[in-house]
Amino acid sequence: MAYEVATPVFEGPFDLLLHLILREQVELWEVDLARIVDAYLAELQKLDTLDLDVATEFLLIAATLVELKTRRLLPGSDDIDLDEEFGLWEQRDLLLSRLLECKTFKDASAALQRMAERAERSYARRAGMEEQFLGLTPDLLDGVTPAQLHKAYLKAISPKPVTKVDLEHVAPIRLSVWEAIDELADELPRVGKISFRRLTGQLVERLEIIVRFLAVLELYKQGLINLDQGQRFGDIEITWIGDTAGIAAVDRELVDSYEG
Amino acid sequence: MASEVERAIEAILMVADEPIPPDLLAQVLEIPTARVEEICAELATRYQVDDRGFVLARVAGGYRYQTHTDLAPYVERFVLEGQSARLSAAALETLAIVAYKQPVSRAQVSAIRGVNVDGVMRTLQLRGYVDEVGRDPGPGQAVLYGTTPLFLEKLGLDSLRELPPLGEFVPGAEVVEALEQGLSEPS
Amino acid sequence: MASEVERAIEAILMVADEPIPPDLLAQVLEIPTARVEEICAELATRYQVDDRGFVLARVAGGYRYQTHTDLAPYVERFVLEGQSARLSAAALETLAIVAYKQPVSRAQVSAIRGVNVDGVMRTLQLRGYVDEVGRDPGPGQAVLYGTTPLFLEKLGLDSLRELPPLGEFVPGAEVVEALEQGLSEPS
Repeated sequence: MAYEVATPVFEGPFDLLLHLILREQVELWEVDLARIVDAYLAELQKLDTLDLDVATEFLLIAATLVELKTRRLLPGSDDIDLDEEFGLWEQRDLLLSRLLECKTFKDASAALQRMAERAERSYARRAGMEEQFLGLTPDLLDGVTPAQLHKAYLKAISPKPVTKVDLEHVAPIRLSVWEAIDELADELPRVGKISFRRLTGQLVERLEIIVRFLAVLELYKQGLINLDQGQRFGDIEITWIGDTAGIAAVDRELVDSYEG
Repeated sequence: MASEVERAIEAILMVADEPIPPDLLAQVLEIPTARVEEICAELATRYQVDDRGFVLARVAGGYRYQTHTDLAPYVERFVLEGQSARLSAAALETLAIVAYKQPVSRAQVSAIRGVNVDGVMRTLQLRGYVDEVGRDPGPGQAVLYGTTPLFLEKLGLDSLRELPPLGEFVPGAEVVEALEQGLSEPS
Repeated sequence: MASEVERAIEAILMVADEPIPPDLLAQVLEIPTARVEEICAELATRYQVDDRGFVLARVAGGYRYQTHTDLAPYVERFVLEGQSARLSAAALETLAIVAYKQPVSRAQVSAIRGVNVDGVMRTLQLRGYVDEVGRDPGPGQAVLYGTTPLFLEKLGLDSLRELPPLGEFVPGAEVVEALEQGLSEPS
């Protein structure tokens, strides 16, 4: 049973993960992973300067989450190669240290908030100079020319820069995991059986494939499809075993709980 | 031990930037005006006895803190040495907006600059470069500001018509208005 | 009997509209900076002992008069527009990262928060709490950000050294354990 995320707005995946694990005290296994990965994808799309380090790390963490969850869901996942195991530990440690760092600053910000609240209760005197001394103050307009004033006006009324970066070339991935589920639940009952490779053959972006893969895992978890992998790293055979109503068969409650 | 109202009066007068009439203090503190005057007189005496560098003066129908006249030489030196002698970029932009758009309210200037301009406007007014010139006839009756003769004199201008004209590259009134609208909405 | 310099400091701070650094007071009064700091500390204590409604605070590297926090309810009734808008949780978290890790680039802040912070950083810069302080010498020359004196004023701090050490906020063992648990495989 997937953990239902019925929570308000989260600021990105770290926020969501911290909330789920620390507040709701659920384990990742119970978490509706699709939502978290979607949160990652959404953030990735929003990065307006394409910072490779940040983007790579986001992807790595999203991939770690997917892998952690896959291990739980895929059949025959108990025989695992040790190197892979170590790699996964490493990635999990990275995710853990990221979450700890994020939490540290969250708590620090709460302290800053308390300081600001206290400071706000004390109002500063800003009365400024008494009239009798004003005559002494150096003339502030000394050396200012009408041309400078004109320039300052043009600067003041010019629209404030609003950074908007064209992201078209980054091929934004618009599909969310739940949209992919809907799509598959519509398509699979009609084809009955298909390999994962064929299912994703048209897709170019790795992220899109990951999204499809997560959708397949959700359907598997809900008992709507069967997965069969002839050999490790081999293609995965997907067989629809739900009723033919297709999309209606998907747990609507889960879908409804998702508002990414 | 000072009383709560006495301390409240000190606090309010400390943040006020003009003389505060006793009625207003009485109203805020919910005590009779006569009591306010009594307390202010006591405070004034107290500062004098304690030999403070400031006094509580009754000026223009209200109370305010002022420097003690004895200390004028120090304050003068502070004014001469301490004040930065040039208008900040923020102040110059604010002044420019008032000059070109007068009569204009503080809220309108704020909207154009995208920041609160109360402090800057007060400085400009204290310096005598801008002044209140009327009130917006619309709801709210906002105070409208314009530039002063001193401003013209300092810039070496005879009249506002001598300000450099705004060229055609300046956004039209409707663009500026749309911009103001957009910026004035809380984000 | 208060000393002349003590009274002069009171008078100067009364006409100041921003925190006045001790160096400037020392220069105007022709006394050592250390003496200014001594006198200001004495004055602050004196106001406290006398139970005044105002305090002499040290904020953002200077001295200024402020109201006593106790009296906020009265002052609020009087100050109509003073309150600056509250910062959102997102803005505060971003501000905390800039405060502790400055100089820091937007990408670095993004990586820590796990979200894009471009919009929030722009807001913080517009409100004057952070500003560009330089550029990363490495490839890409990312703009680096730091906090401003206004940030210190907002928090009522004299300097960044007064921020509580970040170590105080590192999650305790139970949180680390809960997170490890949350991320671990079921056995």
